[in-house]
Amino acid sequence: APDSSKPTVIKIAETAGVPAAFLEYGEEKGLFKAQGLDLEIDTAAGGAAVIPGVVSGNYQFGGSNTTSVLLAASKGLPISLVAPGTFATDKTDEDFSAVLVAKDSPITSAQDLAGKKIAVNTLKNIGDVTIKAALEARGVDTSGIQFVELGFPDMLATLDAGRVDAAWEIEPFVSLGREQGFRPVLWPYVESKPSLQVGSYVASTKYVNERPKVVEAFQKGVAATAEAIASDPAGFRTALPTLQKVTPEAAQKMILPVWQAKCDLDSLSFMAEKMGKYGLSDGKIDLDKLVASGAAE
Amino acid sequence: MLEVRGLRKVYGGHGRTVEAVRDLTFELKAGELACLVGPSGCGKTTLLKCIAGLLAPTSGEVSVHGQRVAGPPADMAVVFQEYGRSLYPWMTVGANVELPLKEKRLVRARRRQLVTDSLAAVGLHDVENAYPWQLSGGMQQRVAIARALAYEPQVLLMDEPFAAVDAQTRADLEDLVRSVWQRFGITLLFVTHDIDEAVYLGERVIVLSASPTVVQHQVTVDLPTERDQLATRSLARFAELRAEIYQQIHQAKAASTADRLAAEALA
Amino acid sequence: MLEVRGLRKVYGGHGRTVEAVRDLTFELKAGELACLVGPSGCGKTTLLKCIAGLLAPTSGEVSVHGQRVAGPPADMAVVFQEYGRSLYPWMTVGANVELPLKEKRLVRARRRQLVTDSLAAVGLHDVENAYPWQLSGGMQQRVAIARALAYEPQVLLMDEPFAAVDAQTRADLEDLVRSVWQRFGITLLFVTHDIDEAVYLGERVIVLSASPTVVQHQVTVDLPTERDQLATRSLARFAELRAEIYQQIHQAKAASTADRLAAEALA
Amino acid sequence: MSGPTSVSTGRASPVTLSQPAALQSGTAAHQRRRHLPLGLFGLIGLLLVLELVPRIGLVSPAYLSPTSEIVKTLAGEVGRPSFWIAVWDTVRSWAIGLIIAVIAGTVVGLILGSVGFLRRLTSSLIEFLRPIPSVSLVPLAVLLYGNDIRSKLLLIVYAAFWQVLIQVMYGAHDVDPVAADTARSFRLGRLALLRHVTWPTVLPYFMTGVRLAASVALILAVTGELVIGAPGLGKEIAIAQSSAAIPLVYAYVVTTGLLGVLVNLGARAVERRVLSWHPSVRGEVAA
Amino acid sequence: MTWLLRRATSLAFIVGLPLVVFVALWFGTAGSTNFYLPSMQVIMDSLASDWLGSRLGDDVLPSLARLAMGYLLAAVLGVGLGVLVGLSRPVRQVLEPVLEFFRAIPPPVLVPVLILFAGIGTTMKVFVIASGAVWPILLNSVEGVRAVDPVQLDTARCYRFSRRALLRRVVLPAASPQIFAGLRQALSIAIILMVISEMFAATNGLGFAIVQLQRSFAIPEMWAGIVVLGLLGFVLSILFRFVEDRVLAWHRGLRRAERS
Ligand SMILES: Nc1ncnc2c1ncn2[C@@H]1O[C@H](COP(=O)(O)OP(=O)(O)OP(=O)(O)O)[C@@H](O)[C@H]1O
Ligand SMILES: Nc1ncnc2c1ncn2[C@@H]1O[C@H](COP(=O)(O)OP(=O)(O)OP(=O)(O)O)[C@@H](O)[C@H]1O
Ligand SMILES: O=[N+]([O-])[O-]
Ligand SMILES: [Mg+2]
Ligand SMILES: [Mg+2]
Repeated sequence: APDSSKPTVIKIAETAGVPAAFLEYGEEKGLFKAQGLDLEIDTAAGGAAVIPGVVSGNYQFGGSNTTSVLLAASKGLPISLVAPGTFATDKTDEDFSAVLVAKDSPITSAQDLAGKKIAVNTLKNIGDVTIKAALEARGVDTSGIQFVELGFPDMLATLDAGRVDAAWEIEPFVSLGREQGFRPVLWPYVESKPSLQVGSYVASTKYVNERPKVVEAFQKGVAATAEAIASDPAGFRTALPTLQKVTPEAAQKMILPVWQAKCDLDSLSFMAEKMGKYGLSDGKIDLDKLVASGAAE
Repeated sequence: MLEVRGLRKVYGGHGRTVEAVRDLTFELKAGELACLVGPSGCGKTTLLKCIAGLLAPTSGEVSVHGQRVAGPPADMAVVFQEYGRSLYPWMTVGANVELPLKEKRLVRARRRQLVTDSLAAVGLHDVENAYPWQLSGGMQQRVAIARALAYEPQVLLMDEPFAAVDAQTRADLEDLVRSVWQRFGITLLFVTHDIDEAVYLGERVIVLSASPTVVQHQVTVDLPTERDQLATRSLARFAELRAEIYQQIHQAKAASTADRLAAEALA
Repeated sequence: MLEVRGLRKVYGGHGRTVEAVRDLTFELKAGELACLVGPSGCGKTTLLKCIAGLLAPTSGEVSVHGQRVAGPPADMAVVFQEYGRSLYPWMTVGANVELPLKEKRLVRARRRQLVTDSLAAVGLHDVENAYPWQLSGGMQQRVAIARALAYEPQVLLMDEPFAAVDAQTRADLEDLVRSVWQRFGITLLFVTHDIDEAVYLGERVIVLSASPTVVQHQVTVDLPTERDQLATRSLARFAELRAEIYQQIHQAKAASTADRLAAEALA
Repeated sequence: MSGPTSVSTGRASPVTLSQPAALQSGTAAHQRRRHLPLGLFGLIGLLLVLELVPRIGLVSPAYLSPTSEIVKTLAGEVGRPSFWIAVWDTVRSWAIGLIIAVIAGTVVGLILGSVGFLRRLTSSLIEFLRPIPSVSLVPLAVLLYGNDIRSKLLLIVYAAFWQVLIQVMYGAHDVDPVAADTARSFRLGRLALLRHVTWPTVLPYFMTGVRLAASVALILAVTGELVIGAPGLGKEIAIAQSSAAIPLVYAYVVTTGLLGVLVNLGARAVERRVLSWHPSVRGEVAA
Repeated sequence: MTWLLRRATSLAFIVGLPLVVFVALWFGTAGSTNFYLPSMQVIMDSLASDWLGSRLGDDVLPSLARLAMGYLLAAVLGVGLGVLVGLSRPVRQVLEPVLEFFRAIPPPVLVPVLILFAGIGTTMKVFVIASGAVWPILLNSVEGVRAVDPVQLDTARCYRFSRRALLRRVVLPAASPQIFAGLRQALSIAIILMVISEMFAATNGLGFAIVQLQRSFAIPEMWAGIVVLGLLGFVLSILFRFVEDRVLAWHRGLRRAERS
């Protein structure tokens, strides 16, 4: 059990920017310390290292997007989903992720995206899955859509040059793009499923079995932090520039994700189903086995 | 036709400054054949490179055809002392000889003929398709000579061109050089360290002093124009000329040794 | 002491197979000084490389000190025809001469002395700190000789070592070689294309035929051991020997030409 | 002797090429003084172009910051300790990785280059391993070492090693046979041959190899930081990218480039010293 | 007979060591439980089923096409610029820091800038490949040209070779052994850059597939892809040696003759 006098040091990797700021905020507010944990946060620039790092024991916990976690699980990687990360909002015109088109683009609505070339940061991952799901929900034919892989930072310039028809961006690029006249035509997360669980924290199965108390403490810390942000969003926005490389103006304007105490099993099974449908996994992902006890309601 | 005036050349760098040539002035008339002799290291190669426009003099000047030399003049061929390195190892012997002719824009048939003839003239009939590195030292040197001859230059500079060939071949080549010279009216400057050769070949012999180099002496070779290896070399006048030049070179070296000793005494 | 038996060497490759050496058999007694002459390209360098253990014969064998040569034998030094490339451009002249001595594990003082002495012996007093490429051709060649002398070998092979030096220096070096040979009882094989030099230097002259090469003739030089550039060369016996060898070489070349003509006629 | 420079050789065909050293004007010291400003001109020219391209609207300044903006941002960063910590993280792993790669590449290269049997034996395995990109070793690196410096080192050493190895092998193979024969005739031992003949011949190749390895190592250090998220300039670039701080991205990119220039200046200086005898250098040093 | 024997030994040399390593790995990894280091057998299975199947046309061929174009561009640029820089000291002094600057910028951060100018298609990837592969060619060309024997140059100048002939007949052949050292090194770098280029804005390709497999945790397939990369490099290097042996026949002959 976590010794209250001497906190357990936890190495954790999370995506740079707002997701990492979440952990740092909780750490700063002492919400993890209260659970006897001392977080050592590594902001993973690229996501490539997080899950392998967790499996090999370099990190005790790691934050990744839900699709990647499910993918890893479907391939038999010994990991467990221990806590939720970010969630989409439930507003269909305001989320931290959107498909943008150029100012003078002939595309005016989601329907026009049929047969177009869309940039996503990673192919066969959460971007194209949710875009397809959202478009299908609107009855758009997705068979002719061509996805191109492009880094988030490079998308606006490429869109500007007309080299892609649309780009799936996340914050801060969504706000930045809208300021420059780019228009959102689709909110893939919200439109595929309101309050979609986008991020997840994982640990290795071995760790979950051996250190259930630490996992539980971590879950409590995440829940407390989510609660703190929900009750004082302005406080989090003010803290953002001190935590990550976000300018104060952007911190005030940008659309933030939502955090919750527990995983949303509906989101997970929705995602697993779509992944099977679009051929990312060969069907069965055993969510019961994947989700650690205490992670969901 | 070829004038060297007040030529001085100082090499510097790498912690060693050498005044290779101090002050050279001499002149060759068109169609003249002069031999240049002098002790090893006195600056013969340096002088030749300056005349060929490959090396800029420290002071003084060289002119050919009345024009000041700034780069290699037209219609001049040079046979280098480092014959081995002047042949291109990536080409066959034939291609080595032919390449300058291509540059001269001669037609193919003429080129082929010149290549075959000049190789035959230096006693290499059957190596056209060999690579230079498949030949012995003496054979390589003869290829370099053949290349210069095939070029049909008006001015020919040769730097110890027979150093690596055997006596018999050497005699043959000496006669070849004289006959080519006579036939085409070439202006020829020939560096050698063999005094007999200088007398046998030249119309004039220029003797350089030891370094720092000046023209120590010039000897006009008043032997008959038609020369013969046995007859000419046994002439009394030949022996006299030979002795005179030997004497001069001996003095040149002695002087330089005396100089050095004097300098050391002072130091 | 040095025995060559039935040596044959065929070069192959690149569409040209050359039987450089057909069948060589001769022998040198310990402390003997023999000169090797032969037409250009007849295989003198090839033979020397086989003796030095640098080239494997196609057949036949070489033995030194009664031991069959498989690699370079101990206490043998070689002066290469390509003197320029045998000096290391990354070392000063002094370091070039000193390197083999280091390998011989001589103490520093002794090494320094040998370097200075041998360079002085070849007439190069002041170039120890220069790089080889800062020297004239003849100077480079003398550095290569100095290196071999400093090594104090028991067997010394020299491949046209005086090709690039002037007459006066050449005479001096010839006397130097003889005095070193006498003083240290070295076994010395000396390749030259200068017949006078061969007679003046050697106790014996081995004449090679033109390629494909065999020993055409051997001449014992029955001149007095103490030799002098002027006196010895003017002896009647000297002229006789000279003529005999000249004759032999002439024959060698003629034979090869006849051979070739015959071969061509057949073809 | 050949100090390549351009001199018109007069009359019919003006040939611009290697001239004997003596045709070059000026003394060694004078030339060295001239060397730096000329290079600076080149860099300044580049910076001017980069200033103008976004300014005249060839590319939107939102994507390609003008030089002045980059310089301003860089000036701001230089005052921060975090900048220097990032530089240090990168430089340290670069230097350690490079040293390991150079030593390993040289030793193995000399052995393989001079022993024909081993060279033939290993050549196919080398050709197989060499084109495998370090980046594809990321999962392995992370698995073994996480985002520790050792991960980066694995990538750096793997990539830089081949650069040195191949150059050294080619060099060891290029020893002048007359030079080698000379050494053999004086019975120089294997070690002496290596030290006095093979090594000087290899040296120019080695220097090229080190220069290639140095920049590949720098590239891999930064790429590793970008991909794995190990601390250093690469990570700063990634973070700046993901927060859309464009001038900052370029400021770090420029820092990386400048590091490369510094590395090369150093390599050139070493080269001028150790290769002063080589035809490629001696013309430049001699008056 | 001797010909057969020679062929057999050279084949033994080529496959010998790789075979030993392969067998060692096969048994060394048999029964591996590490997710990231699967057994050789599993990797080979996926090599046979996956990579030698549909991926050959879908991923390997497009990669090869881009590789060829990028390498060619690098060779032309590298030799051309290298000769220029090697021959002229002023050019070298002006350009060297600029070139070094670009050389030090990692391709992954150069890519966004390249995308600005060359888009996200094949052109961009070809440029990325060329931008990395050009350096060894350039550097070796510069050094090769600078080391041309002065006597060879003097000879050419004496015979007043035109600029063109000087380049074609003297400078390039003389520098060719070193240029080929650069070309050889560039070959494997081009393959590496091919992989890196396909990490951006790609929809197919060997590098794309490997990264994709890595990200979707298809580890045996990923390793099989890496093996394909190695095989590709191996085959290309044999092709390269074939060309090199012909172009540098004189150099081989020269060295062999002098060593014989
Ligand atoms: N590496 C080689 N490859 C092929 N042929 C060669 C090689 N080296 C020498 N030869 C040939 O072997 C013959 C003898 O050459 P070698 O160098 O031994 O002659 P040499 O007697 O030393 O001549 P020189 O007096 O001109 O130096 C020549 O015909 C030459 O073309
Ligand atoms: N590149 C160079 N750098 C420095 N010194 C040089 C250079 N080339 C020649 N020298 C020096 O200049 C002097 C003259 O050399 P040069 O080669 O002209 O002599 P040479 O008369 O041709 O001699 P040899 O008959 O031996 O060929 C020598 O002292 C030599 O050391
Ligand atoms: O190995 N590299 O990825 O350069
Ligand atoms: Mg000379
Ligand atoms: Mg020879």
